[in-house]
This record gives sequence, C-alpha cells and structure tokens, in this order.
Amino acid sequence: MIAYLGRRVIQSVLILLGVSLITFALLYLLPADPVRQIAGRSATPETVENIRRQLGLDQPFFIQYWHYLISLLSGDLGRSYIQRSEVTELIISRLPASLLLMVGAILCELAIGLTMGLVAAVRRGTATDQTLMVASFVGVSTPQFVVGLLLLYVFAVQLGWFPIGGYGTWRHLVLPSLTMGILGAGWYARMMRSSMIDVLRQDYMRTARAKGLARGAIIFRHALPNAILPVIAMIGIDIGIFMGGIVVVESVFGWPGIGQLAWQAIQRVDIPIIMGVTLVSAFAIVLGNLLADTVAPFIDPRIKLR
Amino acid sequence: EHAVDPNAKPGGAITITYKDDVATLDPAIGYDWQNWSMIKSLFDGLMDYEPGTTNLRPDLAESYEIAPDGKTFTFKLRQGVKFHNGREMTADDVKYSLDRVTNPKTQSPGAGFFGSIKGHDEVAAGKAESLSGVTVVDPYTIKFELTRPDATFLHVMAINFSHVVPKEEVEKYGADFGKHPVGTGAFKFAEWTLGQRVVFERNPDYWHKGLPHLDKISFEIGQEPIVALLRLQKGEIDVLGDVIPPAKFQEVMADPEQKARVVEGGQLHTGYITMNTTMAPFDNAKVRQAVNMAINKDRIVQLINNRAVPANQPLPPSMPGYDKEFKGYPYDVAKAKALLAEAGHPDGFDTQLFAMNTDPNPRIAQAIQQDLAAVGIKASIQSLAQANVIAAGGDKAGAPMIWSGGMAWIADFPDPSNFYGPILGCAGAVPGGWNWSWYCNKDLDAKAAEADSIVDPAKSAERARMWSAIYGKIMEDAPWAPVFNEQRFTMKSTRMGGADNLYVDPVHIPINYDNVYVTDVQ
Amino acid sequence: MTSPIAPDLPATGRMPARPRAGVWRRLVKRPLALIGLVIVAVVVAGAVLAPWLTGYDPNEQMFDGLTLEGAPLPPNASFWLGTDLLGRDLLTRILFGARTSLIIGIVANGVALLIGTLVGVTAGYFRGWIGGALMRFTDLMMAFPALLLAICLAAVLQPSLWIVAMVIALVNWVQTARVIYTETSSLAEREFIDAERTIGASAPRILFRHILPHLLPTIIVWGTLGISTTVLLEATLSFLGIGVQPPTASWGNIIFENQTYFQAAPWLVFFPGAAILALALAFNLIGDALRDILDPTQRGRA
Amino acid sequence: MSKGATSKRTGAPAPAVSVTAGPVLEISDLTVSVRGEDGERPVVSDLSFSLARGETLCIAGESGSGKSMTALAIMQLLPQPAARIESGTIRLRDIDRGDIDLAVLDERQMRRIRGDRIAMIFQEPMTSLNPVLSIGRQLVESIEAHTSLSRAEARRRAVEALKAVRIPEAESRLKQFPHELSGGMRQRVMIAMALALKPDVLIADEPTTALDVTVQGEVLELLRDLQREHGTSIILITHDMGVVAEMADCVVIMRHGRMVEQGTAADIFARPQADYTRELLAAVPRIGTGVGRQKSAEQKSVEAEMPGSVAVVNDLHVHFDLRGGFFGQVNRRVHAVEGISFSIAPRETLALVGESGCGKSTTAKALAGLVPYHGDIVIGGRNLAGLGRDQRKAVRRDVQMIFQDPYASLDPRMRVGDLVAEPLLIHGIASKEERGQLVAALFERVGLSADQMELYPHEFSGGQRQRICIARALALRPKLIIADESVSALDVSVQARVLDLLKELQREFGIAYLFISHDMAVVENISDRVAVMYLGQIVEMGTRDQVFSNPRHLYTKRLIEAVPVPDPAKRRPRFARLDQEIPSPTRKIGEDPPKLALKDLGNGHLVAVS
Ligand SMILES: Nc1ncnc2c1ncn2[C@@H]1O[C@H](COP(=O)(O)OP(=O)(O)OP(=O)(O)O)[C@@H](O)[C@H]1O
Ligand SMILES: Nc1ncnc2c1ncn2[C@@H]1O[C@H](COP(=O)(O)OP(=O)(O)OP(=O)(O)O)[C@@H](O)[C@H]1O
Ligand SMILES: [Mg+2]
Ligand SMILES: [Mg+2]
Repeated sequence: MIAYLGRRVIQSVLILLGVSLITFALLYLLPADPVRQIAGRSATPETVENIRRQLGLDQPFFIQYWHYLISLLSGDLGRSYIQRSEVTELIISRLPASLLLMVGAILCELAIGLTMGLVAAVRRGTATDQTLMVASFVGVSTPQFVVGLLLLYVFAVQLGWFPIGGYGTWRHLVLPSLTMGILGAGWYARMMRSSMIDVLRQDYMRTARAKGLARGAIIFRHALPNAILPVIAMIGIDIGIFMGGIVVVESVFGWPGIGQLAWQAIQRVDIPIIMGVTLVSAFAIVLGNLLADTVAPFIDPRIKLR
Repeated sequence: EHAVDPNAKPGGAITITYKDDVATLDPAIGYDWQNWSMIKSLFDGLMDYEPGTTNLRPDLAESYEIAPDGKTFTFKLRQGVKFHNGREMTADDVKYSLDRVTNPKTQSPGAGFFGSIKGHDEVAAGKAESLSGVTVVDPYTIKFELTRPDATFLHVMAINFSHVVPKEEVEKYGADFGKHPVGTGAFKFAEWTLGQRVVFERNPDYWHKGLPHLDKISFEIGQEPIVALLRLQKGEIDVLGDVIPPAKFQEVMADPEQKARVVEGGQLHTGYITMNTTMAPFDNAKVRQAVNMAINKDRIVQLINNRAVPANQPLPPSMPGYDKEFKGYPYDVAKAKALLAEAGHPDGFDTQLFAMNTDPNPRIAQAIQQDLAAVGIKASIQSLAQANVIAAGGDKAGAPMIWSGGMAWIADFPDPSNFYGPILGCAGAVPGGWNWSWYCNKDLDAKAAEADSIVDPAKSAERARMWSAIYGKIMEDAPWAPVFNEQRFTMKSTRMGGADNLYVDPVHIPINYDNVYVTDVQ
Repeated sequence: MTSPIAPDLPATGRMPARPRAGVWRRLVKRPLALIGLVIVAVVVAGAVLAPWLTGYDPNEQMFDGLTLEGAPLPPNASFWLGTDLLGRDLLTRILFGARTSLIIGIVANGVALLIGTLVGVTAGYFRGWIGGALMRFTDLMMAFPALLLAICLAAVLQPSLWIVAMVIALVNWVQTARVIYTETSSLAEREFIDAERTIGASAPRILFRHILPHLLPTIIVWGTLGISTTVLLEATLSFLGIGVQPPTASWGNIIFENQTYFQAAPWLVFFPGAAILALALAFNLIGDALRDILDPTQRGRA
Repeated sequence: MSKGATSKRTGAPAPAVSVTAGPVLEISDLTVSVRGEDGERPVVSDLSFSLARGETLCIAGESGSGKSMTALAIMQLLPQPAARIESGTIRLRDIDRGDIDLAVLDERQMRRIRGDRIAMIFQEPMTSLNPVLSIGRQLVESIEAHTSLSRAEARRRAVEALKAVRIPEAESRLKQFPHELSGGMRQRVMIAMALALKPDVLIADEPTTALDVTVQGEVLELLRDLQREHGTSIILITHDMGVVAEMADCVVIMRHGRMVEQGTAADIFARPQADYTRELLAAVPRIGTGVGRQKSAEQKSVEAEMPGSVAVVNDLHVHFDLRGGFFGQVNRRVHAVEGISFSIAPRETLALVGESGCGKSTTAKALAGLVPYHGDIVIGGRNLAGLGRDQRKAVRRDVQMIFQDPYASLDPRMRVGDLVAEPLLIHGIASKEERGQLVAALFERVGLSADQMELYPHEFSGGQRQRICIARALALRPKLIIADESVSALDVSVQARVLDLLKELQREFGIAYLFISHDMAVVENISDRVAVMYLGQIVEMGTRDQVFSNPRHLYTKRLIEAVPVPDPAKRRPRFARLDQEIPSPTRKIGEDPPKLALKDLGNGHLVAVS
C-alpha cells in the first residue's frame, strides 16, 4: 500500500510537471502581451521593455520555465500581472470554496444520478426508464447558466428557501451544488444504468435470488457494489470536467471559488493565475484519480493495487 | 472646506455588488473603472473635482500657484490631514508618492502621465530614484518644475496615480500594499475577504468635516449582474456596481417604480471603430470616410436599448472642446459607395473587424459588419478576449479594423487632450501602443503641444477651441468612425439619498461614495 | 478454389435456410429507433436544405425584427420562432446553425470518440511499453482541466470551425480512452480472445472484430452524451471568442449569446436548446436500439 | 397455464421407489418455452416426476436436453425475458400450508420459498458467488433473510455450515473473498450456503462438472453426508453416469426436453427400458474395462522419441511473475510449469492429468503460443523459438486448441457459423461459398445441424458449445489438437460421440492429441500414453496400460481411486477426504522448487523418485 502510494506519487509529480510544461508553452505562444497590459496605455516603449525585463519575460522560453519551476518548489506561483498579489494567496483564499462546491456537487450528482440510473436499470424498458433517460439528457443538454438562474428564481426569489447567492452556510451551498450536480447526474445516470444492466445479468445475481433475498438486498448489496465500480473511476475523471461548469455556477451564485478567478484571468491573460489554477486543478484531478484508484480495491477485492 | 449637502444624515451602511474581483487598491496601480473610484475614497490627491461635476478644485492642497511660464506649480498643503494610521501627511509624502509612481519598479500603468515633470525620464530609465522636478519647500509646500508648459497638470494632480501614500505603510506591505491600502481618504480600509467582500469604514479623522456620510460600505464581489439585480429588487443591496444587465433593462425601465430609482447621465466615453491607416485599403482617406458614412449609428444605438447617443467626433458631448456645430459624416450608403469607387474599390474589399467578446460588443460588431456589407465591404469578425484585441491593435500589421467597445476610452480626466495623446497621437502609434489606427499627423502633434502649453485658466476657452480644431482635422482624415457615446444608468435602492449627479458622477463610477447617504438612519 | 488443407469432409452441409435480417431492417422495425432516425433525418435535411426552407438570410438583421427599444420579437406569423437580439430570424439561424452543430456534435464528437477508443483499445490490449506510454499520455491529458486546455489551444491556433472541431476532439477523447482502456484490459483477459489467438487471428482482427463489438454499449453511452456536451463546449469557446466567429450561427452560440435573456426572450434559449436535446436524444434512441440489436443476448427482447 | 395439465397430473405414474415419506416436490406436465427470433419453442415439454423426502433424484441426459431449464423453472429463475413456464404445475408439499404451486407464485411469495425450502447450487461455481462480498457476508445474509436470528447467531450458523462442508479454518474464511478460493472451495461454499437453512429440497445443477476428480469425490461425499444428517431431498443434475450410480436413488433420463425413462438407479442401470438409456449406458467410459484402443498394445514408447514427432517439448518452464514492492518489481513467482519434457507422435494421444492448478492448462497455453515460456517447443520439426512472425503463424496452424470452458472461449457476439468459419477466413482457405459448405459439413460432423450456424453461443447448451469449439479446431485440419478438459462438460453420450469423433479424425487425418482431463475413465478410454502432473512437474508418465494397471506414484493411485464407478451395485464405501488445498506453486524469487528426477521402470514407464 505504502509502496503503491509512493509509486503513484512519483507518477503524479511527473504528470504535474508535464502539465506545467505544456501549459507554460501554450501560454508562451498566446498572441497577447501581458506587459502591455501592465504598463498601461500611456507607457512609452522603453517603460514596456523595462517592465518586460523586470518580469524576466525577455528571457528564452526554457529559462523562463526553469525559473518558474524553481520558485514553484518553494510554493511560489508568482505574482498576478493584473491583481499584483501572490497567486498562491489568491488561490488558497478561493480554494476552500471550490472544494466545498465540488464535494457538494459530487454528492448531488451521485445522489441524483445513481438513483436515476439504478431505477432505470431495474425498470428497464418501462415508461419510468424512458422518462428518466430523457430527464438525464435534459440535464446534460441544458446550459448551467440557465439551470442556475431557474433554480435561483424558484427556490431563492420566489420561495425564499435559500439565499440569493453568496457563501457561508450550508444553505448557500444547496443551489450551486444542485446546479452543477444536475449536469453530472445525467452522465452518472447513464453510466449507472448501463453498468447496472450488465451486472443484473451476472450469474451471482441469480444466486442471490435463489437464496430468497429481498429485492432491496439484491439490488443494494449485490448489484450496486459491482455496478458502481466504473462510476468510481468516473469521479476521478469528473473533477477535470468540473472546471468548466464551476466558472459559470460560481458567478451565478457569487461563489468565491477559483473558477471565477480563472475566468477573469483568462479574459485578461493573467498568465501567473492561469498557470496556478491549471496546476491546482491538475493536482486535484491527479489526486481524485489516485483516490478513486485507491478506493476501488475496497469495493472490489479482486482489484489489486498495482 | 466645501459645502456639504444639508439634507444628508450621517451614519448607515450600504452594500454594492460587483461581478469582477477588485484587482488592487494601490493608487499607483489600480486602473480600471471599478477600483478607480474606490481608491478615490481611500486616498486623496492635491486636486479633485466638485462632486458630480468635472470642475477642478483643490483637495489636499489648500491653494496653488502657477508661474507665468506655466512650467512651475507650487501647492500649499492643507494642515492637520492625517493618514489612516494616524500620522500627519506632509509634502514629503507627496514627493515620495510621485517618486514611487514614476519608478519603473512600481510598474505603474500611470507613470506616463507624469512625463512633463522634470527628471521624469531619468527615473523612468532607472537612472534616478527621485524626480528632480519635485521639491519639498517646507512640510506644507511643494513645488513642481516641468520641462514644458502643461495645461493638463492640475488634472494630473487629481488622478489616482498622484494620490498620496504613506511611505512607512508602503514599505511595510511591499508589493501587497494594494491589499492593505492606507491613505488620507474619507473612508479607511477595514476588511478584504478575497473573492468575497471588501469593506470600507468611515474615517473619523477625515479633514473634510461632515464627510463622509456613510459609516460603512460593503462591496460584494463575484456576483452575476443579473442576480445582483434580483437582490437589488429584493432590497438586499443598495447599488448595482455593474451596468443594469441588458437582458433586464427593459423590464426595469417599463416598471415606473423601478425606473424611478434609475439615474441617467452622460459619461466621458466614446465608442468608435479604428481603421489602420497604414494598411491598405485603409491607407486611403476616402475609404475611411466611406466607412464613416456606411455605419447606421441609430440602428446600433437601438440595438443597445438606446443606452447611448450617436457620436460624430472623438470627444463626448460633456467634454470641453466638443464641437456642437460639427455635423460629422452622415449615414449615406450611396455616397459611401461612391467614395469607395473613387478610391478604386467599386466592388468593395475583404477585411477583418476585431471586437471584444463580451456582450454587447459582438452584437455591435455584427451590426457594423452588416452595414459595411451594404457598401460592399466584407468584414469578417474576430471576437476575442480583451487582451488579444489589445495585442492585435498594438501590432502594426495586426488589425485592419477594431470596434473599441469594452476597451473604449473612458477619459482619465475631463480634458480634451486626454483623447489625443496615446490613442490618436504619434506617441501611441508604436508597437504595443494604443493608437490602433496608427494615425500619426506631426502637424497635429505640434498643434496639440501648443494647445497644452496654454496653462492660464483664463484662456481655457481658447484652448478648447484649439482642441476642437484638432479633432475637426482628425475627422477629415477619418482614422476613426465614432459610433456612439454611452449613457450611464445607475440603479439604486430607495433608501439611497443625495443629488442625482452623485450617482452618475463623471469621475466616480458608479457613484460618489463620499457624498451619498442613506435616508433611513435616525 | 479448393484448398488442400481444407478438411475433406463430405460436403453434405446445407447452407443456412434463414437469411440474416440486416441491422438496418431490424433498426427501422423498432418504433423508438425510427423516431430517432426521423429526427436525425429532419435535422440533417434542415441543415442541408436550409437556404430553400426559409425566405430569410440567417445573418440579415431586419429592421422590422426588433422593437423600437431594440427588443427581439416573440414567435409570430412572419418570424415563426421569433427574432434574436439583432433582429434576425431565429428559425433561419437554427436551420443554418444545424450545420455547425452537426459538425461539432457528430464530427468532433465522433473523432474524439474514435481517438479515445483507439487509444483505449490499443493501450488495453497491448501491454508493455506501447500501452504504458499511451496510458501515461492519457493520464497527462486527463490532468488538464478540459476547458482550460481547450481555451489555451484554441487561443494559440486561429479560430475557425474546423480548428474548433479539432480542439474539441483533442480535449474530449481522454475520458473515453480511460474508460475504454479499463474495459479492454478486462476483455483481453477473456478466454475467447486466447481462442482467437490460437487460430492465428491477427491483433487488428481481434481488436476490431472481437473486442470492439463488446465495447459498443460504452461507446454508445459516451457518444450520445458527448453530443450535447460538445455542442455546448463549442458555445463556451465561441463565447470566449475562440470558437466559431459571429455571425456564423451554431445552436450552442445562439443559446450562449442569449442565455441572460431567458426570461425576457425565452424563445431564444428554448428553441436551440430543444434542438440540441432532440439531436442528442435521437442519437440515444438509435444507439440504444443498436446496442440491443447488436447484442445477441438481447435477442427476443421487444 | 392450461387447466388440463393439472387434472392430468393425478394420472401420472407414481415413482417406483419406496421412500417412506411422501413426495416433497411433484412436477407435472411442465412445459418451458424459450422465445427466439422466430417464435417460441419448448425446451422442456410435459415433464412430470416427483421427489420423495430424503431421496436423491438424478436427472441425467444429454446436453441441451433441458435439465438446467427444469431446475430453473422450479426456482422460478428462468432467464428473463426469453424463457417462461408455459404450462404445468410444480407442487411443493408443505406440512403447514398444504400444497403450493410454485408455478403460479409471485416473486414475493417465491422469495420465501427460495433458499429456505428449496436451495440451488449452480452449474458455474466460478461465477455464481458475488465477487465483491466476503464469503461470510454471503452466507450470513441468506440466513438472515429467512430467520430472525441475530447477526452473531447467524454468523455462528454460517461457521457451522462451513464446517459442515469441511472447510478448514472456517472461522477465518468468513473474511475471505471468492477469488481467494479455489474452484473446489467455492463450490463447497455454495453448498454451505444452500444447506445453511436446512432446505427441504436441494437442487444441484452439475455441481462437480468443473471440478477435478479428487475434489468431485469430496463434494459428492459431502452431499451424501449432509443428506444423511438433515434428510434433505436432492435433485442432482448430471451427465456423469458414474455420479448417477454413486448417488441416485431414483433417476430421470431426459432427451430433447422430454422424459425418456424414469426408475430407481438399480433398475435403470440393470434393466434399462428405453433405447436411449441403453445407448447412454453403453457410452459410459468405464475404468479398467480395457475398452480402450486395440492398437495401444503394440505401440512402443520409443515411437515418441522418433524424429517424426508432431511436437516435442523439452524442459518447459512457465513462470508468472507477481509484482510488488516499491517500484513494482518482481518479488514472487508462480512456478506453473517447472521443467517438463514430453513428445507426441502423429496419431498419438498423450493425456495430461492432474489436480486443478497443477499446470495442465498452462502447458497447453505454452504450446499454443499464449504464454511466454522457457525451454524448447518443437512443432513439426521446427523449434518455435527460432522462427519469425509469419513462419510462427504458419507453424501455429498445425496446433489448435479446444478450451476448458466452451462458453468463455466463444465470442458471444458472433454467430457460431462465423466463428467456425473464422480460422478458414484468417488463413485464406476456400471461397466464401465453399467456406459455408465446409462449415456446414463440420457442423454435421460434430453432431450439430447446419441450421444452427445462424445462432449465437448463448443459445446453445454447454455440450453443444463444446462441439462448436471442436468444429472450430478441426477447421484448419491441424496436426496437433490440444484438448483442455474439452469433454468434461459433455454428457456421456455426446462425450462418447465426441471421443469417437476425435478418434475417427485421428485415424483419418493422423491428428495427434494432447488430451488434458481430470476424468481418468475418459483418459483411459482415449489415450495412448498418460502423463501425470503434480505442482508443475510430471510425476509419472508411461503408456496407458503402464499407468492404469501399474500406477507407481502415490498421487497417480489416488487419482485413479477417486473415479466413481458407473454401477450402483459397486458404490464405494467412503471416499477419503482431503481438507486442505493443494500446495501452492507460488514462491519467493530465488526459492526454486525442488526438481524431481524421473526414473525409467522399463519400457518408458517414468516415475518420479523423491
Ligand atoms: N437464454 C436462452 N435463450 C434461448 N435458449 C436457451 C437459453 N438457455 C438455454 N436455451 C436452450 O434451452 C435448451 C435447454 O437448455 P439447458 O440449459 O436446460 O440444457 P441442459 O440439459 O442443462 O444442458 P447441459 O448439460 O449442457 O447444461 C437448449 O436447447 C438451449 O439451446
Ligand atoms: N496468468 C497467471 N498469472 C499468475 N498465475 C497463474 C496465471 N495463470 C495460471 N496461474 C497459476 O498457475 C498454476 C497452474 O495453473 P493452470 O491453469 O495451468 O492449472 P490447471 O492444471 O489447468 O488447473 P485446472 O484443472 O483448474 O484448470 C495455478 O496455480 C494458477 O493459479
Ligand atoms: Mg445445464
Ligand atoms: Mg486448466
């Protein structure tokens, strides 16, 4: 176990290095000059060059990357070009909110998606099944902005059950998590249905029935753990997809997460922030996958940590 | 001290929302419309404007003197003004602040405004640490020597970049001063929860007795304007920091109760199309004039729910030097076609139109595109992030046409010269510059310098006439097609009090924090 | 041609009496699949025949398409689905937008699925360094937040429809690859694959004839869900100015341009949204039916 | 459901057995049909029999005759939605509630019967346990489902059940997962699970088919023990007449979904009435009867060493490396095959026998090129090690393999006709039409009809599937066929036919066989020479006669002893049970297993000396 984790950590570090190099290269190639933005519209060309020199942006690519890596080692992600603050500080201040939202969203997607998938698989071919599958597609196909605003109108403005955006208590968390969860739930519902149908065909399901177990026990104890395996792997993958939705949802609900930070940084080509957010997300994704892979053997004892 | 609204009641707290993060509150660095007026409430400069107007008046300075040659300015400072940390502000602080903002290490986007001060070039080049033209005569007197007469200098002393900062605090926080601002302003900084909230508190020691009225202002950050409007409608917040979302504008204006809470006003803004005068076919003035005639400005104004007025010259109507008589180019498709034919493009040509990607700019670009198509010009749209458009504009071979919306010129200070230098003068027509039409007319540069050397306030009308002439000449060459001047619509809660012009203050966007008040305090 | 190696058994064998019912014939016999096929046909026909189906130009901003205050018009007799914020006919734009969205939803999504499947299958079947290298690369790609990667890629390259399609394909194959990899590695352990190898089946044959059909259910699930996802991803990219450039319509960018108006002008979001949903659902219906038809253990199921 | 069926039941002939108590289960006029692409067809028709308390009823019959379907119908577990009970009644005699017709019970009511009153052990022990739940959990839950025992009590009961099926260290096994147990152990767990609730009826569907002889002996003994202790009635489905003779009180013979004959075991074996029964009994391979091949007497063992050998294996080693440690380095190794040598001459059948896990399949896979190996494999005079890819492909064509599990070795998504045609296609033999005819001929040759070419593997019974595999192996007319437990899953008559077929093909085309089996009777029947494997090494090798009439190694003796005799009169008293599993071939790196030396006892009869 320790050995396995050790190996995975080394692998993860290599992956993060790769991510940083590729992102750095892409940003380097970007057709926008951050220095001009820093220097402002009244700056003379000399001032611009001066600032470029100070930021080390006149250096060749690999030297720049090398410097970046060196400071990365001490946890320094550089200073934002636009906000002028430590990227590390900016990210740390916003990370908890995003993580919270992510956890909330994952719980929502799992709760909604798995239930839908399970019911659909068990009632395969019936009207319930069809309805649920259409619903899952509606979830996947509706832009999150619209979902978010709709939920906000109904549950916050009209019914007043939840606050109109903001951050702090669990009541603030409900609507944003739900908004993000509805999209993911569609995916999980489909995956779950598919894998559940497969499991229901297995010999051991017949054994379970032959033992005279109750329907609930058959489905939840025998089928679910087997069917959920591919879904677990999906959670690891999911974290990467999250970044897309988090931007929209955070801004609709005024959620102070890194999605908003990333969005503003992209708009203004604030390279240190983009780099930082990418690395942090990559880290989260790698961690998520590691977690998924580590949890899998506990659900399926046949899987060995390799 | 200046007059204070007699109806104002002291006390109370208000909440304002913004979509975007507050970047920094360092006066040497902050340069977007959002933190611009926030900084103005935390810091003071030697000069300021009367609330709700563009009229200059002394602020930290009690009085000033201009030498007859217009090259020496001497300011007498107000005594007993204290920084939020309790120390008294003196002339040394003023000098320190200017040395700091011009020092390249500060990386201030406003350093260029101080180009006329003696010694600026040495400091900018890193050869000197201190501006030789700024002298502390005594703790309450400071003298500026300029290399040339500069009529805009008093405005420069009113912009944020020249606001006074205490050395010890700057050194304490270093690069993070922008997150821990300490100034002399009406409000002092209280709290900053990154990504969520910035809170200002009344400065009890503010030199201007009776100001500010409010005890506390909370800026809530990161909320979609459409949601912020919902909260405003529910009475949860007091002022919408961002513009009223276009999707909701008509709903608001159709409801008399809500409409009553919207204040409309002009602003020092012009939206325009630049044409790269160094690129064929826009190197031909006839083509540029044709473009000017091809644009249906009324239709574009209609598209943005009539939230602007059509423009025919670079300067906005509320700017001194605006030429009311000037008729500009009429909307005339036939004439435009004829001009194009004269220029050798009877069948039009293909080109590109760059625009920023936030609503409503892509829409406006599409309207322009259709207008151009009507005279045969086939423009493909490049709708990009702000930074990319700016990069393309600063590249001589980058962008044939740019719609300026979203990045457009909101004046730094209410002076006609502010629309010239970096965006129409030769100085801006350099790689990385902001003169996206690459228009460089040495003649006009000379005329502009001449106008700006008229320092005597008594001759300001003459100076304005000179600027009108300059812009008139520019319009003949037509490097731009001015499209509209945006109007401001600020929406507030019912409890907000104060004159309307405080809510559309031309230099304080969205509102003048120092002078507004709430009506529901005892 | 008789081969000397062929067993010289008495050739008394009869040819099978029952002709195989073609996949297509079995597909159209299922009502749900038929609905799906009809929807796809309608969308494709709409996209192809768009210029002849409406009297409007998709990019023409009509004077009578806006109110005096600049508000779009709701559905009415002359504009069946209403107009958009520039006074253009929404129906026409949706018809023309189908072209873009079909390319993104089917071509880009299809390419992503193809790459994902190829990488996943190859890595899952060939252990050793090829599989290892492919999977490490997949892990690397997966570690990128998808949207950020798309944005960076699209910004570096010049935006155009095909570039956007390519970027979407490049970003979206990863998850599929991961899932397919896991399934392939377990399939490769199955005995019938060994059996194929003993009769001398080549690797491509095993991969395409024997492993691929088993992956079909997964591929169908990911493929159909991918339609909505990619169409909306294209819109996000457009929104950031790195997608399809205006005034070219796509279902996604019609929604994104107008999503803030979903209360003031709901038709602007509803109709293109319904179009995306219908397309995705149609493919799902076809996919579901195909999966059952191609899965012999499901024969006899209605 | 037809009403007529019920009334006819009373007229059904009562079983000729005289077991004291009345019948617990009575089936009358059961018809089960399966819906296919072209309508429904019955797979069990008008089946009637009854099961008395404490009795063992064996259902025998050829593969595909509907044995499993009958069992599943009783349990109401027919494959959905394809199969259904069309008519008939299944009466369970209940002391408290009188008769219940299981055929009309709904799922809820049926749930109370299953496991509690009727339990079932399935044909596939490997896949019938839930892989993600511990043994304990699976046992305890079925106890909890039908009793109101506390968790601790249920656990105690579970341990008891495990002890009853003679699982060593029962207590600690509860925490183990199915994949950690061998096939035999798993089957014992299945039995424990079925018996934990002391059901009235136990249905065991080929419970030993997948197990090797020694384990089979143990399991059968176990069933008998348990029946003695609890008085359970057992329906034992099998095609092994040896098992029938050993176990049955009463026998039902089925064919094509219909009952052919019914009677006591003694009657059936001594005085079979139906032709089919006689045929079936005649087909049963009997050990020591010498009905083997006439030729074997004059065959000399030297023949094997001749240069004309189809295959020569010399010092074959197959290791599986197990990874562990920080960098995933190899730290343990499975010595699956540890230095074996043999050769096979044309027209010769070499049988490889031994317990489960001794390395038989691995040897076969090495020969078929499916696992990397050390040592030499020479086929048709060419050493595989020195060949390029194309040449290897050509050589490989001469070696074909028939796998242990016919279902697993056929791609379930291909039509069987295509599967059989595939080797021809790959090697570019014959045109499309000719291929069709060749395949049809192959089908008929292995006893299937050409019509069935259009079906998919899951639509066949186990035995039919195996015939498909044989047809497939034959398609290339190989010089050597490796048959890995290929007939174990077949019913006797088919087995006999397949064995005949194999022999016939051998005569005709000179095919050599490497015949892997745990059924010593079959081995004796078909083989020329026999090699006995134990823990990856050969412990005894010689001609059939040498090994069977003069077994020298202890292990060989044990194997022969374990074979059930197909004669109820000659029931063995008790079979000595082995409660542990066989030793593991897995060792740490560097710890190589000791190498056994083979001694020639004359005429090529090799025996390991330790
Ligand atoms: N799921 C199914 N769908 C269609 N036909 C089936 C299915 N399962 C079994 N059959 C058919 O039902 C018939 C009876 O099969 P059954 O499994 O009862 O045979 P069996 O006597 O148990 O044979 P074996 O000894 O090989 O297990 C066979 O002809 C088989 O082809
Ligand atoms: N891929 C593998 N990796 C690790 N160990 C393996 C592998 N394949 C087989 N083994 C081990 O090698 C040994 C020999 O297995 P093999 O399948 O050859 O046995 P067998 O004699 O055919 O048994 P059975 O009668 O049960 O089929 C067993 O201990 C088995 O667990
Ligand atoms: Mg069976
Ligand atoms: Mg084996």
